[in-house]
Amino acid sequence: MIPLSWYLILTAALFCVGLFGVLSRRNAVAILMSIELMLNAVILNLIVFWRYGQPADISGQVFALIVFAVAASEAAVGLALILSIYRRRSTVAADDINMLKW
Amino acid sequence: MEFDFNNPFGSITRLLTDLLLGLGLDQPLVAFILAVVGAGILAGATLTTAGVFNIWLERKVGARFQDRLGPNRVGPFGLFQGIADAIKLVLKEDITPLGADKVVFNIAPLLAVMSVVGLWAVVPFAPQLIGADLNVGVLYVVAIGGVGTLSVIMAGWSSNNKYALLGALRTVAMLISFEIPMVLVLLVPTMLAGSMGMVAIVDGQDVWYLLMAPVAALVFFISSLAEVGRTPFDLIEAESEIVAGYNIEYSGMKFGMFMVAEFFHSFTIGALFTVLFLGGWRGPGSETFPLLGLVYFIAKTFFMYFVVMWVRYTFPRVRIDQVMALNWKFLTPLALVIVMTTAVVDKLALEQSLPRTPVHLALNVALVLLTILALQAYARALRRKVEGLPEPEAGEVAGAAIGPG
Amino acid sequence: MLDQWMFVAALLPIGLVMAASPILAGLLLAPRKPNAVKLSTYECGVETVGETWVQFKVQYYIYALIFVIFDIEAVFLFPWAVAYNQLQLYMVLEGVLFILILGGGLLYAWRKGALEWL
Amino acid sequence: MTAMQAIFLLLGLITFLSAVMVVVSPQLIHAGLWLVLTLAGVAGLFVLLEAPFLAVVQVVIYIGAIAILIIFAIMLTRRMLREDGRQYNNLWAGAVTVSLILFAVLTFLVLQEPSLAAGSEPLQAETSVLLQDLGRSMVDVDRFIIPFEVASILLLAALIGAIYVARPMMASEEGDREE
Repeated sequence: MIPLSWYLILTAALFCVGLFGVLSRRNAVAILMSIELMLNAVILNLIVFWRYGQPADISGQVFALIVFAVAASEAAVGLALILSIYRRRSTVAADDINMLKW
Repeated sequence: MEFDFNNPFGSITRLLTDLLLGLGLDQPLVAFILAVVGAGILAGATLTTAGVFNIWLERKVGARFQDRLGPNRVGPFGLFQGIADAIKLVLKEDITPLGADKVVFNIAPLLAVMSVVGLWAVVPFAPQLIGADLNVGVLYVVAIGGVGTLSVIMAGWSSNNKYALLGALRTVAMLISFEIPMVLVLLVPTMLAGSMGMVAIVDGQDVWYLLMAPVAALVFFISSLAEVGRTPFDLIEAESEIVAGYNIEYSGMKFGMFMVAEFFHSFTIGALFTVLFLGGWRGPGSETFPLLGLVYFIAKTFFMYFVVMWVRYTFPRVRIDQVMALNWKFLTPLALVIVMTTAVVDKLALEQSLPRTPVHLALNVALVLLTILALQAYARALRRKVEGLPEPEAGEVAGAAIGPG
Repeated sequence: MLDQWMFVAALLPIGLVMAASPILAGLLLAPRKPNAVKLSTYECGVETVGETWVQFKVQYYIYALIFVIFDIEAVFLFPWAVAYNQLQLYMVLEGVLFILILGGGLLYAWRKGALEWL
Repeated sequence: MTAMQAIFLLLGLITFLSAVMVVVSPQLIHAGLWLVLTLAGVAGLFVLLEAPFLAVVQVVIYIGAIAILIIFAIMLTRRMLREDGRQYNNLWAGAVTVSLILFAVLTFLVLQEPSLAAGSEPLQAETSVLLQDLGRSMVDVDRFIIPFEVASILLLAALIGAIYVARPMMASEEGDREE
């Protein structure tokens, strides 16, 4: 069988790749994609612990479903904000968006 | 082991399993080999039917609708026309336009075909004859359909052509919009059968769900027509507006694959409708003779396919703003209402121990009447608004489709 | 459960291969004589002006947005529909409440004109 | 190595490599398509974990909806990206270090704990029974009814918020046409 640690290492790797993307990409849409990667790692982790921990208790899956809803809401609103900023400032580079600086 | 004629498909599987096990192979390996063989047969049979026979059938039926003869040169009744077309397409030069994103450009038609072939995995042909009895079958259908949407976007983007991209965006906007009422009404068979598995849904249909939920069936049919991009929703190929849609730069067999995917998809719609609303393989005597069930299934599927063609050759194309309005302002609210009322009424009927079918029929009749009343009121309001205002410009909507680009 | 999915895992690649094989056959059999005109972008014979990336309308995004929200709603309702036979009336009504709340969202989008194809 | 392990390694490799491609692709559309492949790989892992419902939900919501939304957004903001060659900000070296350190620490911790080397027990119930349980638990007053209804309010808020943000853009487009 597949050891639990394999899954955990994979999700850790996915999460770290996403983290790198969030910290280093300039494009706001790319940052959002990296956040989706991180969220996916989290969901995968939830399901892994559900399966290896307490497969009889369904709460792990409910939790994962709620995270799906959160991820989708975040993507919808986040992308709308990015589009709106793009229309105003003609840029999607996160480090150029500094209206809240002071 | 003797052959059980009451359960031929189960018996064949068992015979093959025993044969392979006898060769000294492991149990999982045997299961894998059988899965591959079954999948190969399924994909081969359905793709050949779609690519060769259905295209001929559709052209023939279309010709009759338009009082023509249709293909009649190659083979008896022109039956081999599809083969001739395939050979022609294979021999055509395959052009990849300059500036195209080659990898994405080549993957897109493959994904288009795959997304339709994948749908057949969960279609039950007869008792015991189903590729994979997934207990999430209904959602699986929706999920695989999403891959088709992706292939459209990939094709349109990678072609490096304004019209392709415009067509793709339009198509995708339409596909995803119509997915909503489709997914919502799929809740109705799920609710009535208490399962998302296709086999369970067929088993649950002692009374066809078409009779228990005719409005849901109609909504499903309309939205799946739009998913295929068939007339009256063929804005994908609206020649007069956007040249030929997202596959404009494709030629040769790659274009052929998009075409096969489209024809195959409309046939698949027939099969899905049969399974979800027409009782699948069920019919008199099909319980005892599974082969009869297969015949029923194929007959019903081809009947639904005929209805798809009938609609195609009867209705004119609808404008894109009308399509979107139909979806968001009519089908989606209607689907929401259907789901809510079906859930409540069915529960009430069960608690009062009323007969299920008449209650559902009454509910549907009431829904239809209310819908007609609502549409009347809407039309009146619209007319009042239009009469109060000056005439709208005729070119406004056609120009609006392209936008300020 | 997993042997059911094995069939899906077999069918999807086979679908890909079946689509790829005629295209590959075409590569072998079809003529290949590209020239600049053939490879240029097809726009009914009119010269291509500007880049492909014209600005698209926000309306496309808004449809996708509403689609995402309602897609999730439907997906949330599927387990509810599967368990339907075991539910009591008040549980069914909770599902209806869920739909009604999001129906309010559709109404908002309608009133704000977000559903119009401009 | 069993067949299951081989399948896991294959899926994991696909998922990981395409995730890396998401963050390194210079062209955003390619990043989006790689993201789709990553999500598909995760869906495959869900199947392997015997959570088929979540696998199809992953495909329906992530690939069918969120990825399409992201690709639309990329197309709508395309004009800037092509001229802009620089994809990374000045922090990228630090980001690499932080990510690698985090990964090393997590892996170290996971490998330290011997109980994590265990395999999974077989599921007690059929997945279809679990699915019914999932549906029941989401509308049961003693269990997850509050998260369920709150999720619908969250979605409603997201819908209203996003339309509120996006509407001025539509209005300005209408203005453009009249000019």
